[in-house]
Amino acid sequence: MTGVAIIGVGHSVFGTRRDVNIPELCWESMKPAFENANLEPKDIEFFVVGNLGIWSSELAIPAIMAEYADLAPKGSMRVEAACATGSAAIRVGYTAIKSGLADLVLVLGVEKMQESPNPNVIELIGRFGSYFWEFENFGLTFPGYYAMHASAYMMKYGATEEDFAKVAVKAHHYAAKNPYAQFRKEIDVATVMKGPYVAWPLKLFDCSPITDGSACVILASEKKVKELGIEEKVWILSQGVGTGTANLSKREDFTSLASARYAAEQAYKLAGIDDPVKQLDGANVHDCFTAPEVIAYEDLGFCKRGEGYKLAREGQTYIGGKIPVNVDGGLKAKGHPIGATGVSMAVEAYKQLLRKADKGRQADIKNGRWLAHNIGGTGHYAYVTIYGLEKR
Amino acid sequence: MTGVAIIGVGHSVFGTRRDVNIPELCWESMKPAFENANLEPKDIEFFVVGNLGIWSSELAIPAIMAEYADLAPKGSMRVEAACATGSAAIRVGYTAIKSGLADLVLVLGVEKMQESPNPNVIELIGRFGSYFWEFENFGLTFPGYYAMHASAYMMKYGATEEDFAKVAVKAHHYAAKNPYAQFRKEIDVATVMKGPYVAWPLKLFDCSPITDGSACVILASEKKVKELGIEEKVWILSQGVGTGTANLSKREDFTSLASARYAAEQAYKLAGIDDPVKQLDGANVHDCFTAPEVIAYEDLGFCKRGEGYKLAREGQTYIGGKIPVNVDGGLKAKGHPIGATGVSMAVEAYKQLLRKADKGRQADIKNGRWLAHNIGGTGHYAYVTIYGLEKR
Amino acid sequence: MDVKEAIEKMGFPIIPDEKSNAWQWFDVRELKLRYILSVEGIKKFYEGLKEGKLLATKCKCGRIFFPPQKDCPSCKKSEMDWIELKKEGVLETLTVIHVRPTSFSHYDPYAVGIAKLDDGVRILAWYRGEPKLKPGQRVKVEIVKRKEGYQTYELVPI
Amino acid sequence: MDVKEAIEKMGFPIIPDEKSNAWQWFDVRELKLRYILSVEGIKKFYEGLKEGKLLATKCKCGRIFFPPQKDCPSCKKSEMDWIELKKEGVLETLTVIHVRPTSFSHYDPYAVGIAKLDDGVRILAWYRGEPKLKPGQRVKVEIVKRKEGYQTYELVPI
Ligand SMILES: [Zn+2]
Ligand SMILES: [Zn+2]
Repeated sequence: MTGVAIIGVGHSVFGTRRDVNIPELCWESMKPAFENANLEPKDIEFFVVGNLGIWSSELAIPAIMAEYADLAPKGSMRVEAACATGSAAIRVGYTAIKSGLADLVLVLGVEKMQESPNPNVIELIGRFGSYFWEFENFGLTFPGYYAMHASAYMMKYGATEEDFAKVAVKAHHYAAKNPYAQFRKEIDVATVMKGPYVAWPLKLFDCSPITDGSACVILASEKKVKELGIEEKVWILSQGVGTGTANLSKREDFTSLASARYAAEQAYKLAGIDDPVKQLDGANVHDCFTAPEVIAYEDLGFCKRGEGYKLAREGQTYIGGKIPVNVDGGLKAKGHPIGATGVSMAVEAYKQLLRKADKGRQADIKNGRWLAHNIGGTGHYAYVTIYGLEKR
Repeated sequence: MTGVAIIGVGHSVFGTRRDVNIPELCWESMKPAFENANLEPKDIEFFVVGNLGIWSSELAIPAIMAEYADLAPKGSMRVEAACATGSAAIRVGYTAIKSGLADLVLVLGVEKMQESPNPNVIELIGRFGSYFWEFENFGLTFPGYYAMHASAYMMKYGATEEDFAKVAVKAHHYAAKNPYAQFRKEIDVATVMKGPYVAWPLKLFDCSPITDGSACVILASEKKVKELGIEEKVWILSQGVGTGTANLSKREDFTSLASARYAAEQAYKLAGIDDPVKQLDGANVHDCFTAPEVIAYEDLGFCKRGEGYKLAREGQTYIGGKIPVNVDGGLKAKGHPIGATGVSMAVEAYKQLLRKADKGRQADIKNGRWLAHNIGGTGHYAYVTIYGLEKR
Repeated sequence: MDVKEAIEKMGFPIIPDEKSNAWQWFDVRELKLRYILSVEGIKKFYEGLKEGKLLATKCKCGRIFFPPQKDCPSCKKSEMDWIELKKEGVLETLTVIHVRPTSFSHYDPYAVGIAKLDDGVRILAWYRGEPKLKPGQRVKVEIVKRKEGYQTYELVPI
Repeated sequence: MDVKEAIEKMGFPIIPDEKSNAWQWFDVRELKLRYILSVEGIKKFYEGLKEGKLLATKCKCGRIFFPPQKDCPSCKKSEMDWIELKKEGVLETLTVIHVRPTSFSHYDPYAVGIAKLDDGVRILAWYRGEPKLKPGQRVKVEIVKRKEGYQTYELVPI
């Protein structure tokens, strides 16, 4: 099977984007991806759009962009896996090339969440577990699902709200250095602790925001990489994927996500990684809230079960620590435009590995491997992707 | 690259299914697919769900089914390409295997459209072109988009409403023999002609209904087919895929779908077909309305441009004619549960090629090849898939 | 039977289906969707409409866009001029929407068509006139107000 | 400024954004979603609730399902018995929803928890009591009516 490389990337500014409509927001990341890869729209053989929608007007974004960006008549589809939508889109692009059906694929992730008022968005995300048994009957919200993990974790291991707050502080620290981030301002633990509860024990600054944004990567086969003479590229070394039950009540445990552990195990095995902290240069993990970042450390084997909060407490996931995590600001402070998030993680892997990250947030690249952990719902979907400078 | 075979199929009864909820409706087609393939849920390595949703409550159907049908923790995603959603799901399953990432994949297509009242469904489907420039501003409905093709076609070639009516008569003729169909009753041309206009020139009986239903196929790699000793199977020989502009006003012509011609060209090339009428034993084409079935004859090369209506007029697409089309009742009379339709076409290809179709609707199988033409929106997405008894 | 009655009678928001008698749970959580779309990039289109002009964008590379778009995928620039379209052309297709979406139910059946304007671009618009389609039918574009109370445009046979 | 005012002032349903001044088109087509869900397969669950019983399905193969489901993926049969669950267990997790969805805005902040019942199945339900989580906290399941006016169930510390 052919290797698959990212040969071009683009990223829109994340935030409240009242200045652009959906195709304009998409083009903002597509244009630099084309330029970066030195390609024209007509060169693309297949494209896939990660978008959750519902809160936004246009349902057929692949067709919208086929028209707006001259991609017609090339084939396309939309994919969705809740907040892991972007990584699912990457999977479709990755397999399209690996299967030999295409040599050049464009993967676009986009969300314009602010086409609906905030209360509607809050309502809609809350419907992403079991609609009937959790939302309709018991009013669960998306922060609520993760809050139940945060509280169970605190009870079991003795972590504190301050430990989670430190994750938010780190996110803002790096977002302040990322020109594409939604919140470009440092905060401290006291600010997080003073925030009002959204879903106890999670407070306002524990939560990722409602974000408009897009991100784009262009994928190429080995053959195409050679043919085009591409020098700057990052390979997709492996991807693991898992699914969790819809009802949280059908799970054994609320201090870890079984689907994420399963996805990580596959991704590591396929990429030949047995000691992630030693073999990776850094990671993006799914910090839609602070607590799940801590749980991700454990699910990914960056530390033992029950010790993730210590990494946060000790600042071990800053650059220079045990392993840098979310040094782009993470979902928490870079922003979390659902469909774009997984693709944004791929863009970050590309930048970090090629040492193109902004000043103050470039990790030390020794192993040439970066990990992206992208979760949909509360472990309803889990995608773990490993990117590398050298094809395995 | 490995060949990919359908080794198990299942199909729910299509229609108004107030007796089941979403997971129960899914299980109705999954259970026979498992039994047919002699597999257990735990054998599946990856699964993909084709579902459009919006009109139905549960947003995370892959997670719902991961729980209900014991598929967790295996990876999954949802895909969508409007009414071609089912074929997009098949593409994801097909490439998952062809890329070597999985050997056994389950593809489920499902829609529970009747979880919303009909006016809402009509409204939502109308939003599947350009929301802003077509729906919001000019109130276009889904029948309206195709009606503009029907009227342009009639003007250009002299086809009549009676010609289109004959397509509906054929659909009902075969649906009457299909125990899974929504409308199991024959009708005549007079009945169609007497129906009220939905969108001129299309009348009530020119339109596919609002349907609840699911369909499921289990795909396997060549290796797995051998390992399991599967005798009854159908291979995916090729798939072509195209995208059209969102706005109809950006197209050159309203008597044909450019995306469908593009998809057909690819599919034929990859399957080595240059004379479809001679090399195929039959086809399922996307007759969401009667007129597009006639246009499909032309886009697929079953006749010259401008002559499709003659095939309908002369009954050449009945069994025994030039090429049998939609002998399961088609979307028109079997029903059109959006996400399930493309998968239902795959089930039909499996049944026809293995001579398992119901009495009175089994086509003559000489070439061992069957085609499925599945369109999303009004040519916004086009998927053409060719199935065969012999691996190419 | 409405949901309140159902709760009184059945104890739950459950109503048996009229035909099949199967129990149906009537959702007690309603969601109202109404989107907020940015038109910042095509402001001039609306300013033009108010003055009775139909405007399109034209890229420095010569490409014309209608509906207007802000970015040009041909040359990847986003510096558009606004040009006025000639409001005449040939009707290419037509339909009459009889079954209306809920949000258009305040209209009688209405006609919509697509014309190719003499500038070469196509336009989808309301159609006013006898709903008959014949080859080469010339139409003009009229900027009018309809029930919504703001400017929109219609194709009218000449 | 509401949409009507906008049409009067701007000529269109366009309102400039307060912060950025970017023009926003306020959708004039509203969509109201409220679903109709079949509960035909789990009728007995509601009949049980009315009598104060918490029912689960149990397959002939021995597997118990809560929330109740009609089909068993283990043996692929769909012939379930209904069994009554013991209404006591251990609280495993808890949250208090402060920021509520619109359709729950008529509630004060409310607590929701998950308990593992002594029968071995877990249940997600409203939580009534002091919102504090401690290891091994025993709870009972109480079937009650809340604002919606129909039976639902709460976890209550013992
Ligand atoms: Zn240009
Ligand atoms: Zn069983």
